[in-house]
Amino acid sequence: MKVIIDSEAFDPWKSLNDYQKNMPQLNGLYGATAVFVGTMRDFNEGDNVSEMFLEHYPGMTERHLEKICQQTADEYQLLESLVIHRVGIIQTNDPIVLVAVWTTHRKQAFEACREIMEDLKSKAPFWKKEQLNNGQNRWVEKNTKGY
Amino acid sequence: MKVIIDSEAFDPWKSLNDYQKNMPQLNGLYGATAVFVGTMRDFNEGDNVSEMFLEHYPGMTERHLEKICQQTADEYQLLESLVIHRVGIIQTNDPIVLVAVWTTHRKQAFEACREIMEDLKSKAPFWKKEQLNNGQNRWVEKNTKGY
Amino acid sequence: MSIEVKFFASMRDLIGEDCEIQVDIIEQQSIKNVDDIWNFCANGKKRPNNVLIAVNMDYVDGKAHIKDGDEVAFFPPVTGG
Amino acid sequence: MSIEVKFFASMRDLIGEDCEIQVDIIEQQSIKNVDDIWNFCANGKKRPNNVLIAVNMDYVDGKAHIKDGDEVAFFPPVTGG
Repeated sequence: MKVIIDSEAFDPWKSLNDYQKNMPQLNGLYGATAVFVGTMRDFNEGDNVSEMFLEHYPGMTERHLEKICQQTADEYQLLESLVIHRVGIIQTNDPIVLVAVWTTHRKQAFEACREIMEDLKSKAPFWKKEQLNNGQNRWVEKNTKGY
Repeated sequence: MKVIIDSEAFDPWKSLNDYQKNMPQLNGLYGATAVFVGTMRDFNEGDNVSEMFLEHYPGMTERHLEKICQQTADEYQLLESLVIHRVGIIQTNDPIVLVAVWTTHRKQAFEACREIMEDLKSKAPFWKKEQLNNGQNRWVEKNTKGY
Repeated sequence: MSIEVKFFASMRDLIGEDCEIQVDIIEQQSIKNVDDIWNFCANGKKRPNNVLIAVNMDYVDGKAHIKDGDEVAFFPPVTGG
Repeated sequence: MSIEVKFFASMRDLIGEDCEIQVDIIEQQSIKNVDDIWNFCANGKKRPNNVLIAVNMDYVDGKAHIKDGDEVAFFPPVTGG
């Protein structure tokens, strides 16, 4: 179980490859891996967005994400989990968030990955400020519904 | 949209990396990627499994998977999708299946990925024959429930 | 003027060595649908209740009619993924 | 003997330049709970209905009591992921 707050761009597929290589004790045990990657689009709510600033609450963010991952691990018998979230200045097409879980069966993997992601979107203390193409910037006021 | 039946071992993270690099026209358009990877465990239904043979119905398998992907693309407004499935002799810890979808919003990504996977598990013509550690082999008779 | 019949996985084991059978429907005029094909090929073996059937790679049921050139396949519940 | 108060994102813009305020609760004996902290720091600004509050990095509501050394944070609905 690992939570990373990253102020540099990350490559989700390389991160998954690296993380999975370091869990040889799970070889043959996991049958299912579910992954979600959120990526920065160049539009939101009808406007073109050129760049974004992602603020977080250092300390509380990590603590909250670790709590979600631990609760989800208990509820869904997760064998492993990985959460990476970008902060700072983010460009179009940059990955913003990665949630990955490893389980024995697929049902648990699908449900746990989605649950972690929904909790993160609704409760983890991150805030997006969008830089619009017209030079203005604005705080994003709410996320789209996940269910 | 791509469906690959692969008789060689594949690396899911490398496959995703390669596939995504070849869709630059979608940069800035997709905000969500959902991925499922099924991996061969070394146990099933209480027995130790050393190796597996995966048979398929050449022609119908590809046709069926392409149909699922097309239907799901229409229903969930998928921007892209990738399905890879191994056939032939498979070793413990080998990836068996990869399903990945790219969408604007996360709800569609989560639901489409799971729907493709459940349809694949219940309808795509693949059959597993397990080689047990005791030297015997057996056809797998059913998959575990996904919901 | 023939039908190609295929058996997969445990259904091939049930039927025997031949996994692909050509059925000449001119000589076998009683063959009208998929059930008839099974009865012709299966040497008296009962068809398991859970068997799946495809004609020309689309799922059908046992009453589906067949015509010259069709490909008919019988196989057990699928277990991929 | 003090409380550290933090404001994030649009809540920091609302309050002004200071994003972290130290409140001395010996000098401010009327401060018992989170609502009192807001009133003390916000220069008369009304607290938006959707504001979220954390004490020592756990979510609480406005009636939550505070004690010496606590860290209190006010922030808008989160928009990560």
